[in-house]
Amino acid sequence: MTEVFSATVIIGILTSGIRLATPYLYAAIGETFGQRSGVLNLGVDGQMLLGAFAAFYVAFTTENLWLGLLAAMIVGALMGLGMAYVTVNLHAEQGISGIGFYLFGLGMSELLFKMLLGTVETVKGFPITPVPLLSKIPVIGEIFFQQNILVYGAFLLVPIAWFILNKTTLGLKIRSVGENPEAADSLGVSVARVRYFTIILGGTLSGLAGASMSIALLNVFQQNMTSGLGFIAVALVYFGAWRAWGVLAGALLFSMVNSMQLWMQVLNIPIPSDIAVMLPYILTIIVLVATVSRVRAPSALTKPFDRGH
Amino acid sequence: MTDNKLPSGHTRIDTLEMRGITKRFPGVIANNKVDFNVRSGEVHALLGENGAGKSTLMKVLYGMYGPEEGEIFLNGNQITIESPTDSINQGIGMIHQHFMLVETLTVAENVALGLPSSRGFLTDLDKVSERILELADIYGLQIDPDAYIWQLSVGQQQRVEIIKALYRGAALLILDEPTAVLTPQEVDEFFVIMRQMVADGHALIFISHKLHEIMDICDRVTVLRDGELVGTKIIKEITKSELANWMVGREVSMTRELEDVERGEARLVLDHVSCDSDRGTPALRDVSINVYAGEILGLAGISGNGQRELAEAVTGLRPVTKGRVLLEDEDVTHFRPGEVTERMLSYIPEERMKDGMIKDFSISENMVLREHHISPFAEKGFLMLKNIAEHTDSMIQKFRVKTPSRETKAGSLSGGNIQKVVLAREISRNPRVLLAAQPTRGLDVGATEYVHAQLLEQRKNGTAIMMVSEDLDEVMALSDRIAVICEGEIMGIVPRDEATPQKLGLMMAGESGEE
Amino acid sequence: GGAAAPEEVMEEKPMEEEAMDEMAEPFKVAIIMPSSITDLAFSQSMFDALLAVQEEMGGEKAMEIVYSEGMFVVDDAAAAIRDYASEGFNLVIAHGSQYGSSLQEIAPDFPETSFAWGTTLNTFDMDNIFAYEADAHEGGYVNGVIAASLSETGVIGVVGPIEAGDAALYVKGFVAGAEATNPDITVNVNWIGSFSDVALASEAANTHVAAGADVLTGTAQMVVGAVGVAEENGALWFGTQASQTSLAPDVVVANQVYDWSVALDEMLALIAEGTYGGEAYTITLENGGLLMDYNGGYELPEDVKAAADAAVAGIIDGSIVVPVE
Amino acid sequence: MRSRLNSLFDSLLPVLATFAALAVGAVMLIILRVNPAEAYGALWEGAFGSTNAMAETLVKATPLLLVGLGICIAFRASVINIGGEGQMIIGGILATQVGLTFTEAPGWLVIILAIFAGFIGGAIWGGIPGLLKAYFRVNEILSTVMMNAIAVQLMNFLLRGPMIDPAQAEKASKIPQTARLLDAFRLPRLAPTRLHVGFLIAIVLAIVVYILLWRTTLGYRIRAVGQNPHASRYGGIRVRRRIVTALLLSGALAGLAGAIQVYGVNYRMITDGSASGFTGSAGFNGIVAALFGQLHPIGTIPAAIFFGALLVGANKMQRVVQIPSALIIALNGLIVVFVVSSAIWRKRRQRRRVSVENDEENTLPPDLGANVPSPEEAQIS
Ligand SMILES: Nc1ncnc2c1ncn2[C@@H]1O[C@H](COP(=O)(O)OP(=O)(O)OP(=O)(O)O)[C@@H](O)[C@H]1O
Ligand SMILES: Nc1ncnc2c1ncn2[C@@H]1O[C@H](COP(=O)(O)OP(=O)(O)OP(=O)(O)O)[C@@H](O)[C@H]1O
Ligand SMILES: [Mg+2]
Ligand SMILES: [Mg+2]
Repeated sequence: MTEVFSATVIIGILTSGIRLATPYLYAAIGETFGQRSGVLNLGVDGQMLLGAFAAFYVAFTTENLWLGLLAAMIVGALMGLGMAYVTVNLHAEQGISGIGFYLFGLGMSELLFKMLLGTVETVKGFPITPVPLLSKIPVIGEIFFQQNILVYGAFLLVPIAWFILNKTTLGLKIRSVGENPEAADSLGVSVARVRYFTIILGGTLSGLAGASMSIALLNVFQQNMTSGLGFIAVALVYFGAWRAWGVLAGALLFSMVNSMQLWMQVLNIPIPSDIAVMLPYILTIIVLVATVSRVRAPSALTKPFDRGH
Repeated sequence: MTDNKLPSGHTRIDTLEMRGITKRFPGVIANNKVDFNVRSGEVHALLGENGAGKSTLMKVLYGMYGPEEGEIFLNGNQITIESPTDSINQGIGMIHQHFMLVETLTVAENVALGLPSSRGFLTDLDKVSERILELADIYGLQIDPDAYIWQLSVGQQQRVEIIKALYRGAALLILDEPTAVLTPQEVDEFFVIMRQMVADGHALIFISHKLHEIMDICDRVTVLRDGELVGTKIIKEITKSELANWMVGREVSMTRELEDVERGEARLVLDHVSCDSDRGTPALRDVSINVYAGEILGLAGISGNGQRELAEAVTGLRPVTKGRVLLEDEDVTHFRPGEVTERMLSYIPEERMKDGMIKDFSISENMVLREHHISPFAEKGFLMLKNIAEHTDSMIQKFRVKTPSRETKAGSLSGGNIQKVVLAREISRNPRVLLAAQPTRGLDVGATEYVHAQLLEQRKNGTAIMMVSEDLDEVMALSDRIAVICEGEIMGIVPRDEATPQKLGLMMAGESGEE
Repeated sequence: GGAAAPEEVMEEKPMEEEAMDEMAEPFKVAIIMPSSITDLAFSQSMFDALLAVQEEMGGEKAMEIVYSEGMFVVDDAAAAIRDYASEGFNLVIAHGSQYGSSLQEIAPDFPETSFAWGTTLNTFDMDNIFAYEADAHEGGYVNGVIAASLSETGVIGVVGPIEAGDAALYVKGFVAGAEATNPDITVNVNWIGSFSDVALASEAANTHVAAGADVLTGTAQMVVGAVGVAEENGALWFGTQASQTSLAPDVVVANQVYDWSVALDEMLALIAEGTYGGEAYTITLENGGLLMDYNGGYELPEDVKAAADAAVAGIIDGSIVVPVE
Repeated sequence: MRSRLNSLFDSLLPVLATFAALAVGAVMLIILRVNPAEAYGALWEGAFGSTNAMAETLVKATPLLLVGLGICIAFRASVINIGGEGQMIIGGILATQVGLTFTEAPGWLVIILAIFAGFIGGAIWGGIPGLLKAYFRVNEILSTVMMNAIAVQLMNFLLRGPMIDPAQAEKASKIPQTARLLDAFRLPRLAPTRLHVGFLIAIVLAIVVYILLWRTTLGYRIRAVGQNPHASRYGGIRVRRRIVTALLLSGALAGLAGAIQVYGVNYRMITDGSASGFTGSAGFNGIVAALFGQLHPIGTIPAAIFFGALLVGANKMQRVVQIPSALIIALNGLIVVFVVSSAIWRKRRQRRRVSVENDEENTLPPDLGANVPSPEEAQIS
């Protein structure tokens, strides 16, 4: 029995770790863009919920998953637009407006769910799409290449985000706006435009994060189905020290430990379930302590930019 | 129409005129109906005391501040400038008094920021680096394009600012105190660049508190006082002392005689001290210096050669890796900054905005940064606000800090007035040992004179003073002895009467001054 | 025989019925729920029962129902309870064991108002508090019996929120039923530490599947995602609290459905008599408060159905005692 | 007179913003076929309509204020404490344990001990992220979010096991709750409502925190560290210790809020598996209250009451017009966004006002100092 388990367990932990990491990746990479440009968005969870609902509802009524995906992105982008207007134009305190948007998304998604659906329904979500050839590789193929398309998307996002942030002029602008908006502004970089871009992008990706749950991984919508996942995603940005790869490491660590604790319970390892559930949180902190990072937050994070006074 | 193009391809700005500019800040009118104009082929000096409104006027021109009133005309046509993007598009560039650099980016990235890239969406940092090296070569500004800004000394950062401006090749360039942190040699090289640019048809606006620089390079000068225009004159028609007089409203004496003061015991002893830089590389190598009561020891050197680290090692801000620091015979090598402070060591840090004061604190709060916890400013853990207020008021008066009130946020003061707050705090405690890094950088002539007087006063009182400065004139004018530092090593210590600019210059460049 | 009670009461008390009609004052019920009325679980089970009772009594004219959902903040619930009571509601139901303390506090101030709470049997010895509870382990046991009979791999997975209360009770019953049917069966239980984390619940189900489970069950509102996982992997699903058949018509075998109307009917009868509380009700298989709801779309083998029926009968007649300690 | 009117307008600004948000909410209500007037009438009624309503509002405001005070301290040190939920829980647990342990002791003593225990519990839960930040550079947003989750699970574990009500331990359906505290241990009530002395404690603490931040050297240091750690270190301030102090105090106040919730409202700990069942999300909403109060302890008092009123009134509104609770949550979100956005008008007005006043000043004789020659001292002029 135990022999069978060891291989199964490892594959199991990795596969479900990867699935669990998916929404975190979308949301946390989106948040990374925002924070790199100096905006802390605590409303991620709300954006995810509204995105999840939009995706689900559109997919449910039109039976077209891609339309659902689009809907989630649009809704996320709109939430981002609101956040951008409030923080960039109105200089509202970022943390608190994020909480406001979180509450709005939390409530609105449930309200719409009640009005439009009334009860929990299911959709046929994105199916598992094995990657040709790669999925045939033993073990690895099973873990990485037999997932649904939104899972692949999340992991592809990491190198893309890294590339945009570090290799493009846009990335240069984003980084400088988050670090020293006065300097960027003095060189003709529009701080507002850059921040609008990153916040809306962040919202779009949060919407996708929600969609990855409601029409790819779980295929249901329920009120508050993210249960604070968006806040963990924000925390993971700090774990990853505002680097795409770091965020990936954080998301994987957190998710893997989470799936490991599920396995621990299944394997009857005698620790109380509550303590097992704590593990991902504790380990995330311990790893950070062990790998003392010297990177500091973008200097302008949470600071509104106001030229001319 | 090629003759209104500059070599860089920009369209020349024949005339630029600002009319009736008014800009207010809470409690201050920084510019009050100021007229100003500059034309192609001239260096136009903008002169005025600290807080006169020079930077503000230039920031209005550059689009960083929106003025309440006023108009701007370019080549006779009225233009609107609402953001730096507008001014950049009009061919205006600016080197800022407080650097506009992104610390976490490299030099090349800072230069490339905001510019179109030859690779479209992708950055072309290799190309930019190449061009930076070219420019550095042409203008004698040594700089490593791949270095991060936070790794650079203030002087090096100033060079990056200059390169940034050169790289962009504006038709009208505003230079807000670019020479404040350059060495005399660098200033000379910089003037060569400026002359070249003027000859090419650029228009330059130059702000500096060093009158000889203005006499040297400028064609016309406009003087501001308290936000008001005093007037504009042609440099050739005015002398340096007239200029000082005109600006301050009275005579200013620039040369000083050192009074004879009995040299006392060695108050500060550095005994074979080594320490590392922020980057983890050795910054100080085996430095041994004594500073005696009643003397001013000048520490000359090009910025970035370990001066900052030396001061921080002494003040407990930076761990000492080898050797000992003795303060009045007490070993303070591994003391915390607070413990060093308690032993009456004062330190005027070079980067005062970052290290020396808290921008969002009021002037009074900044005034007691070091002594907020001791009598008379605190009793039993409670702040004595009345005493703090009285002390601050007297400091504001004594040092003539230009501010609406003592409750004004320190960060909203003009560059020079920020300095005064720090100086007032450090000097007024009558320290046993005073470390002063670039104490007069950015101060107007009147203020410089006052600070010098204060330093000499302290010297007379028996304080041991170490003055770190790149300004050789200043070092030679005030120091009893001059130590020269290069790459973290002391090249030698020269008595005042043996010091010549040539000799010091050679030592600063790394030649040993052993006698 | 609980179901017949209200009619008897009505017959015995024609005077009161008349009086009610004259004033046209409907019977006013308020309910406070931690989750939402559409959670396909605990909260919905009570709300549906209320609607059923309302229907039975003659619609909105006879009975007015108001609700406060999403009252997970105990303190807010307390305010709601007090508020309803002071507004003259006849029956205030605090549908969550976390509300007990508040009720104990408030009830003495409103002797004319009837309160009910669950799941518990504790009326605090007050004569205006009813208590109610579901013997969730009974249906759990029956589900377990069927599950063990249908499992081919011999591994069953359970997804629960936190190991306490109603959920713990159901799981204990389920495990007992499965083990009684097949002593060699492995029942893996995963407590995910949350009532709302749909993602983790469904990943727990995935874990069970990967560990070889071909039959799954789970309790509380966050399992909706787990049902989908069962469906995707062709594993069978057993629901509880409310019917979850609609979520995965192909794989849901059976649900234990709570029908609180049994308890409600009795409470209403007593209230009509002027007894405002002091009684505790348990819905069980025996009294019809717990119903085994089979998915018509799933063809349950005859012998398994027979075993299930035997379990139900055994529990009702007492020959099977579900161990819950 | 004009300045009086101005500051009146400023203090009314959040209220106006709230009205604006409610107007948007009215549209949603109309869509839901609910009469907004009736709904908002109920909201007002629920928050301020009676003595009881007002008492409920203040009861609700109490933990918001306490957490908010902690947030004032932390944010002034530039430490973003999102760990209020966890800190409240641990404070609540420790305080409860005191009441369960010392059943023989006099009530006043147990209450004092419990408040102290809550303080300590929160301090521990805030201090850990503080230490992690100061000495291991672990970002506090991350650690406090994680610590919240850990606290919830710890609470679930304790209430299911070691601390479970002995009466529940014997039952099949073990409700995860502690035994109820003795009646003697309850916080005394003010008036015959649910309002308890915890509210007064919070008000007093607001003044204490104000004094701490602006009248003591410790407060000076905390603020200095928050504004500029470099300059603070240079000024002799022990930066890392002050970061720990700030988070510790912040956590302690949240822990105190937890203790007061137990002894003033719930009289026991009980878990529904999440944090908010116990905290009512005060750990989060306290942040909002503090920021509404502009991170000023005294400003946080009306802000907490305002927010408390909103929460209490919204619940009443849900009851009266029977709308889904979700609408209330969404509406709260809107109000938060609107109020926080309205701050810009206050800032703009302040700026305009100062320059106008400055104009007036300029008609006065110019500053004396500028004209007085001082030949003796070579003064800067
Ligand atoms: N952002 C600001 N907010 C408020 N007041 C300001 C601001 N910038 C400048 N001021 C005020 O405006 C006045 C003019 O400042 P400015 O920086 O233009 O002086 P300056 O002539 O450049 O002086 P310095 O030689 O010291 O650099 C000063 O009194 C200063 O306090
Ligand atoms: N921002 C910083 N950058 C570099 N080094 C630092 C910084 N902050 C602290 N240190 C190092 O840590 C030492 C202690 O710093 P500080 O006095 O601020 O901490 P503290 O509050 O005294 O903490 P403790 O005494 O518990 O170590 C300093 O001497 C310095 O070496
Ligand atoms: Mg200036
Ligand atoms: Mg220390």
